[in-house]
Amino acid sequence: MKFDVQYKGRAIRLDITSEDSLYRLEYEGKKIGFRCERIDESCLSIMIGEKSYEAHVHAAPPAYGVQLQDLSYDFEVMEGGTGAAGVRRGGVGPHRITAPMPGKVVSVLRAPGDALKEGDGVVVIEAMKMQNELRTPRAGTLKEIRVAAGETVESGAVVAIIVPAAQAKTDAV
Amino acid sequence: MKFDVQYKGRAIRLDITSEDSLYRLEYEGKKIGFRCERIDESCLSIMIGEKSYEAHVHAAPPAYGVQLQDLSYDFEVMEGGTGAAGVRRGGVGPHRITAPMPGKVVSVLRAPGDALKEGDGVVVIEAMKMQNELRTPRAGTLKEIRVAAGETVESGAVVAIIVPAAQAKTDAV
Amino acid sequence: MKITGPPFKRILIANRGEIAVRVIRACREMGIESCSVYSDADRRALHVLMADRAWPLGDPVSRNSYLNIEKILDAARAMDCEAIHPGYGFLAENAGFARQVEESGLTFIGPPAACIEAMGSKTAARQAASDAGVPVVPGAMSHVSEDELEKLTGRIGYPVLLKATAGGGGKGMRIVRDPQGLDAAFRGASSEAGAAFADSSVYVEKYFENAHHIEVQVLFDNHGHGVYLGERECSVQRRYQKVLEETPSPFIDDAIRATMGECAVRLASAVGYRNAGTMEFLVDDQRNFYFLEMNTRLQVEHPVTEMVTSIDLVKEQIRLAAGDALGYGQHDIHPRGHAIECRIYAEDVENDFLPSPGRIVRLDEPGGGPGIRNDSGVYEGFTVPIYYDPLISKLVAWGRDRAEAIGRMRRALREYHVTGIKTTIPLMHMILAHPGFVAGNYSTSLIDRLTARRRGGEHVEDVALAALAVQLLENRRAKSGPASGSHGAASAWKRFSRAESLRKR
Amino acid sequence: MKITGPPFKRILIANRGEIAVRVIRACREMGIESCSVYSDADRRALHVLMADRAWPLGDPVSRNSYLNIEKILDAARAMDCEAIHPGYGFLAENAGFARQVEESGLTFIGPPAACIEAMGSKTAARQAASDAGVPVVPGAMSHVSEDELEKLTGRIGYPVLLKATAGGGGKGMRIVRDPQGLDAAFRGASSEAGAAFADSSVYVEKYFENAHHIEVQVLFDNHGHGVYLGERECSVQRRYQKVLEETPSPFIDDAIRATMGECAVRLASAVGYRNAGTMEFLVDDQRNFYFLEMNTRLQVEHPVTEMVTSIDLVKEQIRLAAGDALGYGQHDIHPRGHAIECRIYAEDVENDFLPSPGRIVRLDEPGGGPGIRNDSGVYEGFTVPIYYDPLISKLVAWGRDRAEAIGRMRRALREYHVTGIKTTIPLMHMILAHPGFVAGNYSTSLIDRLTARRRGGEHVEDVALAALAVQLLENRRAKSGPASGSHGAASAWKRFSRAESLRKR
Repeated sequence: MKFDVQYKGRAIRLDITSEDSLYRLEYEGKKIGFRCERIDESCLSIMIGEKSYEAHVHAAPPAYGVQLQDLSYDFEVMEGGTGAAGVRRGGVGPHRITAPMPGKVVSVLRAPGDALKEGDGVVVIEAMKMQNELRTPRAGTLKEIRVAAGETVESGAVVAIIVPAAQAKTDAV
Repeated sequence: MKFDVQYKGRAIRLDITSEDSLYRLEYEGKKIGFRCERIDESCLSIMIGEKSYEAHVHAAPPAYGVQLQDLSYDFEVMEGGTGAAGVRRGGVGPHRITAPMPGKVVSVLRAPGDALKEGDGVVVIEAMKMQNELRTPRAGTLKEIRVAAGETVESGAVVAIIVPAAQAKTDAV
Repeated sequence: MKITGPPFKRILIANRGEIAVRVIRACREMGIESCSVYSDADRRALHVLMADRAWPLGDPVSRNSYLNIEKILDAARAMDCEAIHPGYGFLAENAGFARQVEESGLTFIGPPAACIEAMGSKTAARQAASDAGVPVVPGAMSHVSEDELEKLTGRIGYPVLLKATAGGGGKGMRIVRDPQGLDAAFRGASSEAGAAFADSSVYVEKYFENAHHIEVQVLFDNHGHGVYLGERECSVQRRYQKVLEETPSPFIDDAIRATMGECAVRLASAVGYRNAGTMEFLVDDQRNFYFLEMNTRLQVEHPVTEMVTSIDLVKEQIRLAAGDALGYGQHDIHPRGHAIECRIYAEDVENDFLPSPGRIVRLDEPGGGPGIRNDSGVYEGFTVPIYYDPLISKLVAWGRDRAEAIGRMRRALREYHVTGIKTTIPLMHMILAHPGFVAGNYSTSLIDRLTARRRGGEHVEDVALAALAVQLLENRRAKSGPASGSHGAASAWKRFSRAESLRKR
Repeated sequence: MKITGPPFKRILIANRGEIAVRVIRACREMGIESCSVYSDADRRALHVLMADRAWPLGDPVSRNSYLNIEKILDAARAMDCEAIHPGYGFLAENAGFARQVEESGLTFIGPPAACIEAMGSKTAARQAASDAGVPVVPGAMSHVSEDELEKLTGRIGYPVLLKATAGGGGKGMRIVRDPQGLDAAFRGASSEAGAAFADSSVYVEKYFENAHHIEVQVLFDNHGHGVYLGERECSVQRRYQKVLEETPSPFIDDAIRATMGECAVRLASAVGYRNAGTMEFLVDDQRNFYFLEMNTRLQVEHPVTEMVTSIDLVKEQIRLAAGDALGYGQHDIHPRGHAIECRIYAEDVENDFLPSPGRIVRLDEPGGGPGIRNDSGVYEGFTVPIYYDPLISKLVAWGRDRAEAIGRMRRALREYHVTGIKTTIPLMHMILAHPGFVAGNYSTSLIDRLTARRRGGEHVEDVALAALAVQLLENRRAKSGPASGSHGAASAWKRFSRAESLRKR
């Protein structure tokens, strides 16, 4: 089976096959044979030859984290072609500002219709005594605010939608 | 809902009702109101008034264990009238000797047809370097041996069936 | 340590998280009943689960629960408590709270309200230190106006640090490196201080680059006897917040250690201090030390002192609050070996330390082998709430010497696995691998000098990709399998293990 | 403790379970690669998961895997190891194994094969002790015939204890209280010894009622320098198996302690001992002590010594095996405080200590707060195999004095929760609550004197029934619910928490 993965800006195609606990992984021209046993929900025991590795995988699609020895790896997986990963990198369509962490909306700084410069703050979210200002990465017009002060939001929730400057003009009455 | 429970030879009928996290238990004329939240698969947080208890329940029907503070409680629950609990206490029918622990059959001491006195050893099981001789609690005739030396058995597996002396005679040709 | 019956019957712990658990443990060891309080967000929290009694405070927002003095005093009365332990944070340094506790006829496990008040003003504390002959950082001895500020900075020289008189937690602080920036910094610090502490007054101190933050633990009984219990090196900081602490400090020698300790005891005596407290000092690169401030409570990093002195600081706090005499003197204190503490926060190191509350899916905590202690406030399956401090545990390692303590800490960090939320464990790995840290040659600028990323061997990256690929493969199979579910591999594993556990019976 | 580079590059650990994990931890702290071996039953065992390398041994049955010398030497060669640590049990006291390891050009982390051999014969060890001027229990100095037995028992007086010359683990032992029972006991002991050790020879010793088993830890380098590291009180036993150990012994005083220590060092010197070893003594109710036997390996209970001396015995074993000098003398050893170890076995206390292997459904292990260490060999979800020793972990508590250690152990035991298998945790609660134990006034008969059951307050029984009722209620509801399953409440909880965790994203 094949999977497309982003790792530090590098696009990697993984090709994995298995038979019982024996696996074969191909990527970037490398071929790796290994044995693997699932220990629990997040932990895998992987052996390459006699080398033994305890890997802890955290799945929060499209983000996947792997903890290994004293290192952490963060991957982004393109599932089904158009994952959230694609959206986040933006295109020419409307841009969604999402909450990077669960938290409480402390204040909404702008109102729908406001013109925004790149980097303008839109909403302030607080979690664990830390306030985080969510800014727009692109100039445009604030089309929609989906949260109100005092509300609790989950990580990844869409808090605002911005229409690019060009598109905003054509939309404008 | 009502449940019949054995505790140290004492038969207790529990009658429990709930609404959200509020519970009401009646048994032996006592009425106990409490709040309860499930913490995980085995752990419950119980509060009676402001008193807080962490209870760990292990379910291996019909046996249930509850760990609480520095104490352990072992219960046997009669589910659906004829639980294993009934069988174990025996009646006049055939008696089944079951493995009290998972283990490996080290040796089979008797053969089908053998006459057995109360307390005669029938099968030896080993687990964790400890050998355990399974004995018949009643006199009778060994009707069937269901295991062979070298086999692995699970806890509760039937290893032998004994027919009471009286019944054995009528069964005998 | 011979105790003839517990000093109190029942103690209320006006806190949550790992420090509430820490106090519960001390109570349990002493035969005292522990009473927790909890907000609606904490019904399933560990400090509620472990306590003997627990009382609800309602609204998760701190000012309506853990900071609500009336509710907490009501809880103490309702549960018939004799004393209140405030932990750290929340109401721990609120003199009004301490006073109300005492006026309610309960014992406040900490210093007298007057001491909290006196040390609460940073300038008053500086003045007290100076009066006691303890060196203070050059600068103002009381809050300054904009005019006074200019004169003073001219005298002490740039760079300077503006600080809030009522300050704490890095709020209202500004480093100023030249006269041009002074006005703006003053206004900024002043308004931030006003917003944070309802007191906009600021003062100024000389700012030292590459300084060390070293603090001294003191312990005083109600009869005027006190000792210092060595120092803690707290220079590994990020945005003025401590990240890792150790004792002894690799930076100072026995002579400075003793002098700092004597200064701390002298100052505590001078202000009539009681119970546990900490004097914070700034040490410059010439090893001159200056009093910074006093923390009139237990510190987060108290375990490193416990590891080397063998003294259980929380039990001592309780015992001393009950009026017991200290029972030992300075010459009975013989710290042994070396201890390091890593603060494990629910924060995303790779993402600018964004808070990472949420459900802990899987948790393996170190606690085995020699010299390891993990003071945790969470458990597997617990949902870390969004409302409170992100500290989830303090991992402590002890060794006969610093090298052994570092080896053990590294080993223990490798045994620490959290999935579901992000933690600062990766940051700790980076610090423990940093040559400057390993050599004991670091200052408050250490964190900035960390290389953002390390790379494992080529092989290790292969294994990370292998683990990811197995996970994705299992997810895909679980989705296309007969008992489909969106949960993927973990769900498949659960079904498997359940089937197996049923089969075993 | 200053180590300039690890003494070995790679060590093979010829063991499993908690002791293999213990050695892995020591290796990791020293920068040594750890290599595990595992039977088919242990592919998912913790010692495999944690090791840097792992090698399969096949068949779960010990004699075909962990006891198979050829396979283990092959594994060491294949993984290019420089040394082998045998742990305890399995091949740890097999002189032939030690010899073959050495002949393969590897280092055996333990004493020379000749020492293992000399001490393997209980009567030869008695003779060596006697020659070194160490008191031995009155009785035979070599194995006895039935005729000799009668004469000897007549001289030393009843009761006597028959023991296997090649003995260990309580096998081939018989207490004889009068001449009538002697013949039958001799034949019984002899045949049991023959079956267990392929050596039916037995000897006889005076039997002491209410005796104490106290052992002394020694540590010797390859250059003839050695020290003793205090004693361990091991009198809490069940069927000659240790259950709980502590140090120092509450039964002896400093003078006897020093004399026993000196005896232990003298005997070890006399037999040319190297590395870590333990002298077992029997102490009668008059505090006369007698050498019993020597264990030429690490003891299960070594952590209590580590806790009070601060010396990491496993690291010392490795370092000394590499030829390092001890580097300290008897006068540098200053034990501090008190330590207790509880052996947590997978056994059903309520059911005559029947083994209880199986899947660990939920596991909360203590490891927080001061003075607690849990050396575990298992994890949540692990299936404890039927093939091996039932020891799943060793819980250790340290305190400044015995009372504090007991308080901490009790507290930690309350934080220890295992479901899925039965453990000896309830037995430990009973021992720690026993007045004789608390007073430090107990001997080997303690376990028999435990009241079989304690009762909680009336209220506690209510809560136990409440917990049971909630569980049954949830089971019933889960069964009649739409997504029916035989797993009941836990399954419902899993669905709930899964749904919640998805919702949180």
